[in-house]
Amino acid sequence: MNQLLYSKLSSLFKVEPSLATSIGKIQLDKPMMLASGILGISLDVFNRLYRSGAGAVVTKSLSTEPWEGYPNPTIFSVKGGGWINAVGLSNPGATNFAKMIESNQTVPIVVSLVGSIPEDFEFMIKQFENCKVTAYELNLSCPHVAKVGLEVGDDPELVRKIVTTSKNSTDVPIIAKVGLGTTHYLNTVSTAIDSGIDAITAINTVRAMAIDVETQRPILSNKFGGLSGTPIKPIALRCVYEISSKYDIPIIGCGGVSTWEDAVEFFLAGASAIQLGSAIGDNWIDVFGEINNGILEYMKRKNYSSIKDMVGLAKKS
Amino acid sequence: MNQLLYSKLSSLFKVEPSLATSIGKIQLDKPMMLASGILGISLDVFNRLYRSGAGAVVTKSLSTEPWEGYPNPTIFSVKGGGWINAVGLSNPGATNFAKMIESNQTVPIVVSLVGSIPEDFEFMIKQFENCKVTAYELNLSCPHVAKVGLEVGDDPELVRKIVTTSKNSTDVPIIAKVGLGTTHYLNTVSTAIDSGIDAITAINTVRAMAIDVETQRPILSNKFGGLSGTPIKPIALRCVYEISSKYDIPIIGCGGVSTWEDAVEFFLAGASAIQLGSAIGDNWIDVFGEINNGILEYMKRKNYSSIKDMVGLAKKS
Amino acid sequence: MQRNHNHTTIVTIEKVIDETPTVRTLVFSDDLMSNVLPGQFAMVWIPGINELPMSVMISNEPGKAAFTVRKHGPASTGLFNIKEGQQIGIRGPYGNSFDLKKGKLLLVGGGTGLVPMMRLLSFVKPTDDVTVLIGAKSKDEVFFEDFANSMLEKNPHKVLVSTDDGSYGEKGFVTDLVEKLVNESHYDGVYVCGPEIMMYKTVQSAHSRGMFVQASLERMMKCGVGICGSCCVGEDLVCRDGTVFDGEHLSSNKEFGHFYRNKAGILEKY
Amino acid sequence: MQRNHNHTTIVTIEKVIDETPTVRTLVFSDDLMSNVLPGQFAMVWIPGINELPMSVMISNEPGKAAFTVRKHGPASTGLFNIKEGQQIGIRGPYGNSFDLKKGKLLLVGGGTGLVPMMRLLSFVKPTDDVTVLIGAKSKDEVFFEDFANSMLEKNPHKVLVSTDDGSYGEKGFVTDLVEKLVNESHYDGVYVCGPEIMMYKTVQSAHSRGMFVQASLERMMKCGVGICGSCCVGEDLVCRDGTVFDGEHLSSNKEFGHFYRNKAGILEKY
Ligand SMILES: Cc1cc2nc3c(=O)[nH]c(=O)nc-3n(C[C@H](O)[C@H](O)[C@H](O)COP(=O)(O)OP(=O)(O)OC[C@H]3O[C@@H](n4cnc5c(N)ncnc54)[C@H](O)[C@@H]3O)c2cc1C
Ligand SMILES: Cc1cc2nc3c(=O)[nH]c(=O)nc-3n(C[C@H](O)[C@H](O)[C@H](O)COP(=O)(O)OP(=O)(O)OC[C@H]3O[C@@H](n4cnc5c(N)ncnc54)[C@H](O)[C@@H]3O)c2cc1C
Ligand SMILES: Cc1cc2nc3c(=O)[nH]c(=O)nc-3n(C[C@H](O)[C@H](O)[C@H](O)COP(=O)(O)O)c2cc1C
Ligand SMILES: Cc1cc2nc3c(=O)[nH]c(=O)nc-3n(C[C@H](O)[C@H](O)[C@H](O)COP(=O)(O)O)c2cc1C
Ligand code: FES
Ligand code: FES
Repeated sequence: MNQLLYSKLSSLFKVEPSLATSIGKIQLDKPMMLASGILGISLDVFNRLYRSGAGAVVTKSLSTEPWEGYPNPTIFSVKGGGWINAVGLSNPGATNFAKMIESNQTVPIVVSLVGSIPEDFEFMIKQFENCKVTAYELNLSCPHVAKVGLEVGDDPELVRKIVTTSKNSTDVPIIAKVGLGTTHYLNTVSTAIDSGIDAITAINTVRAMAIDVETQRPILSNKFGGLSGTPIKPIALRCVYEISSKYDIPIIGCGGVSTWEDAVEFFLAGASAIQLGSAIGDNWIDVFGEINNGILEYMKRKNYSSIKDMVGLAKKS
Repeated sequence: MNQLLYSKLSSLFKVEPSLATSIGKIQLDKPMMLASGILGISLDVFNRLYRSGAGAVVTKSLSTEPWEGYPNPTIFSVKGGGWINAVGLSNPGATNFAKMIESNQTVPIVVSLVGSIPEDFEFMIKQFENCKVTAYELNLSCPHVAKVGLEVGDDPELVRKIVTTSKNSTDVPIIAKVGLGTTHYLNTVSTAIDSGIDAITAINTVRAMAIDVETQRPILSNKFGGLSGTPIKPIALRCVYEISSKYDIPIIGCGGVSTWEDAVEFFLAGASAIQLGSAIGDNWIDVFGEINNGILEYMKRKNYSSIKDMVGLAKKS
Repeated sequence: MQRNHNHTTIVTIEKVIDETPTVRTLVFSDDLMSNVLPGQFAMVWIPGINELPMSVMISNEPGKAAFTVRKHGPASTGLFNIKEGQQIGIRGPYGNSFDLKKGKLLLVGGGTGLVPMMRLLSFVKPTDDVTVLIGAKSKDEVFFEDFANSMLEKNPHKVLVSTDDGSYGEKGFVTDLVEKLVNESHYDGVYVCGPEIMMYKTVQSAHSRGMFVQASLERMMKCGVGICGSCCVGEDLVCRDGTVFDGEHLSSNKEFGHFYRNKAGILEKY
Repeated sequence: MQRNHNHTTIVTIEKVIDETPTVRTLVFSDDLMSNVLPGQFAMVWIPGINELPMSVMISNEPGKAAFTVRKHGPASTGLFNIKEGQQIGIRGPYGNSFDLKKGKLLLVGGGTGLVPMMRLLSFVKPTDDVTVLIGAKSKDEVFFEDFANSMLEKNPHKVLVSTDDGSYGEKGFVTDLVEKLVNESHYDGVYVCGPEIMMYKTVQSAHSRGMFVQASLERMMKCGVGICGSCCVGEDLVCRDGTVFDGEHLSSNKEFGHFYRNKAGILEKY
């Protein structure tokens, strides 16, 4: 339909835009999701985030066994904005966690998983048999923990096996989360797609560090950590655009989103939904509601009735 | 010598710290250098920067032929700080440029070169036979121009040939500038070292993009560009630390330096000198003098007599 | 430029005060920290060792602040062992603060839980009638008794100590003393910080009698800014929603007084 | 939050005014741009086409600003063709501004170089005696004559036009007129913006007679903020040190009036 005619019609019928979105088979009422590792260890908190406007929450990345993570300092606030974290994937383990969320019927929960071998993922998915899980997200991209995350994502054969095994273990949609590692992340994306992945989350934190000039030491106990927040937004946006230009796969954009403009940029680049984490450190949980409102206003102004009306538009120019 | 005794002695003798530094065979009076591509097309400007406190200036990356670069917009100011540029390596070409700097006797000039094949570099180095060149810097890491930069840096065989050919073409020290590409930058570093490189500059800009939500287009004419400035500092610092932890090679740190604290962080991580570019956009050319002063104050406070006293200190902890 | 409270600032310890054989107060200069509100805390980096949440202790001298630390595990022992002239990193202040009522006030502190109570004392009006309860295991673990008395010089006040073993002050748990006091008379505000069980009982005693009561909670903290999730109690994040919560709110929280999360985030019983 | 002038802001063109067949003025609302100083410029993004430096033109209406563009190559033609209701991106203002003297003033503008002169006129005192020279190739390229007259209503003033072909006003190059005027009488300030050769001659005429003269230079611009280097003239960066330079300074610059740099940065003769 002609754009002008459409906008006239829609102003006549006053189409109220809807924030609902779909990431392949995954249907969400709202497009903003809580990113993995952020506030994600208790069902009560998930419920609170959902009430605040998150369309789904991603859990901390869970492992087969509980992990304590690294000693403090695990988080550093960067002068130029953003955070460097080396929490070290501390988590209660898949089995404990599954019990914690068994009672959930309300909140769309995406379970993030981290492991070294295909069997890890098979085992963990099994733990959630009795839980309502919206999707699994395979963390192939943590930049600061040995043997898992990027060390897995950078190995194409392992990615193939992990995705295949995970897909065979459940009918629930499976997302692969990629990031900047030591090989090209687009290869990981391509391998994951070939192995049947349902969607891609891009990106994870970017490996980084901070040194204190007075005491002359790296600040994080692990020395290296992952950079998140505003500094990585332009990098994440480029990844989403690159993936959506090259592959036909639903994408969840992640990295430095803190305003509705940021969110819209990711939609325009090709993302169907968005995860955020660091922005909560600045604007607290209200950030979900604020961004939802901003997106709604934008959609009204541009006469869009649904999120998908704007997904990928920047690729047309 | 015992640290306490030393500090007592030095306060007795009032050792005035020196900003001089050496990057392997390259000797500089001051450790702050102008990064490639920044203001770097005229000898008059080089002289001005030198007077303002730059220990050396790196030229724009030169190619065998003049390049116009990309159409505007070529630079975008990121909301969260920093810039995305896709200047597209516009430059007058090595031959024209060599003529421009022939008369120079004062300013330590590092000539940055970009090309696709070893012969390009051989040809260009020849053009500078009659010039006083402090070093050559091979740009193996521009993230937004096809066939050169990262597309070269990501190909180990090509890196080997380019470094070997360049080394055979001159006795002037040769630096390789690396960045985050589609392969592991540490492999490029390792190949360059094996091929006889004299020093490493880390890092170049990081591939990124920006989309305007009103007009729904990528802003840069080239769509993709390179992120520089404060957002990439924690990433650059980690690269310097990783290189200096793994290899015994002089390093020039580059990426997001805008204060003396940033500079000192890079020294502590293992850099012997530092390049900056984006900070000029915020603090103008005075930034060199301001950082030099800050470093001097710090050295006095910590009782260091020379830059090398602090290079790599953060690795001890 | 104003300091962003999230950025780590390095300060030098200027004075170390031994409070008990296992508790020390470390004094440093920092304008921001000298002006925090009672209940607020800092994340304290002990270089090369760890980073810990610490309530910010007041100092008599303007522009100065302090931490009062009990030597416990490796991290707090690292802080405990910091000598004068050594440097630590601080960020914050974080968290909300106590809502100080007027009139008859009851402040209950156990161990280093006394720290926010001391700062709270610096805000009371001369007309307030203040009772401070100090709970300790035994005589040599009692500290801040004199400090509390000196801060309340101009007030109608009482500073009472109870020790579990009776080696000093009243014998028994401080919560028994609380129960007795709130039974005898009405308090316009009850404030407590200390071991969770002590806070739980105090809140129960006061809240069940309709008194306004607030507790400053402690949980495992990593970020201090509300992103890591390690400090959650039910749906509350202690670092951001707290540390101070009303008795009213706490009585509907199923984890308070019963569960905490360990470093892996697993719920464990107190 | 105050707008960071480096961040691209999208504005909608509200009015398009045809000044000549090849020159148009595009009016838009923007507080920041409505208040720029004479000599300052903006980087103007024509989405999908290019980004160009443009002097900021004044508007009669408060809160509004404008660009006056001559259709030339593809980029300026893209801007020229923008219709009412369409959007462009702007960043800035960038650059320094004219140092306006009091007394007898001479303003010399050629083509769109008149834009900073029009804004300069909005700052003259009613007591200033102002002469404006407008240079053009021929009659139908003359614009802003009425605008200049209307802005100077309250001043002792003259607005003189010269055309190369004599089809309007005096015949000849505007620089001949400048030479004549500065020869006849002393000006307290001479201001010029237009083709470089016109600026060069004007600066020579005035500076050689010891008059205070300033020119607003044009060079290829990419960043506008002093990092890309494309706008250098000798050791000066036009976007940051300029666009306005004193005659004194310019007479020692070896490139001014003789060389400019093309898109590859190669020096070319004018
Ligand atoms: C808001 C707040 C204020 C505090 N104020 C003070 C104070 O003023 N003085 C004082 O001595 N202590 C204070 N603490 C407690 C302190 O942070 C440590 O928990 C305690 O010192 C024991 O640490 P440790 O690592 O030495 O002991 P460990 O033996 O390593 O650990 C013992 C237990 O301490 C707790 N713990 C360890 N690390 C942390 C951490 N990062 N965050 C929270 N709890 C942790 C855990 O429950 C752990 O199981 C406060 C805690 C919080 C949350
Ligand atoms: C500070 C400043 C203020 C200006 N103000 C105005 C104004 O108010 N109105 C107006 O019409 N023009 C103005 N210009 C000139 C304008 O920016 C363009 O140069 C001109 O419009 C021709 O552009 P084009 O790309 O269409 O021409 P093209 O045919 O593409 O180029 C012709 C020539 O224009 C110059 N040019 C092209 N792009 C740029 C650029 N990005 N920066 C500088 N020069 C360039 C080059 O010398 C080029 O060789 C100003 C220039 C500067 C530097
Ligand atoms: C404290 C913290 C913990 C994180 N933990 C995880 C994790 O367990 N698994 C994971 O896939 N990503 C983890 N991340 C990365 C985030 O999910 C997200 O990809 C990244 O922070 C970028 O988004 P942001 O800029 O909105 O924070 C963590 C990030 C932070 C800041
Ligand atoms: C406008 C601009 C142009 C650049 N051109 C080049 C170039 O030609 N060659 C090169 O090696 N790096 C180039 N760079 C990268 C810088 O040299 C530097 O590596 C990068 O900007 C990071 O440093 P900074 O954060 O201090 O700017 C350019 C950067 C900018 C901003
Ligand atoms: S300490 Fe991280 S959320 Fe509270
Ligand atoms: S336009 Fe880039 S330095 Fe002036």
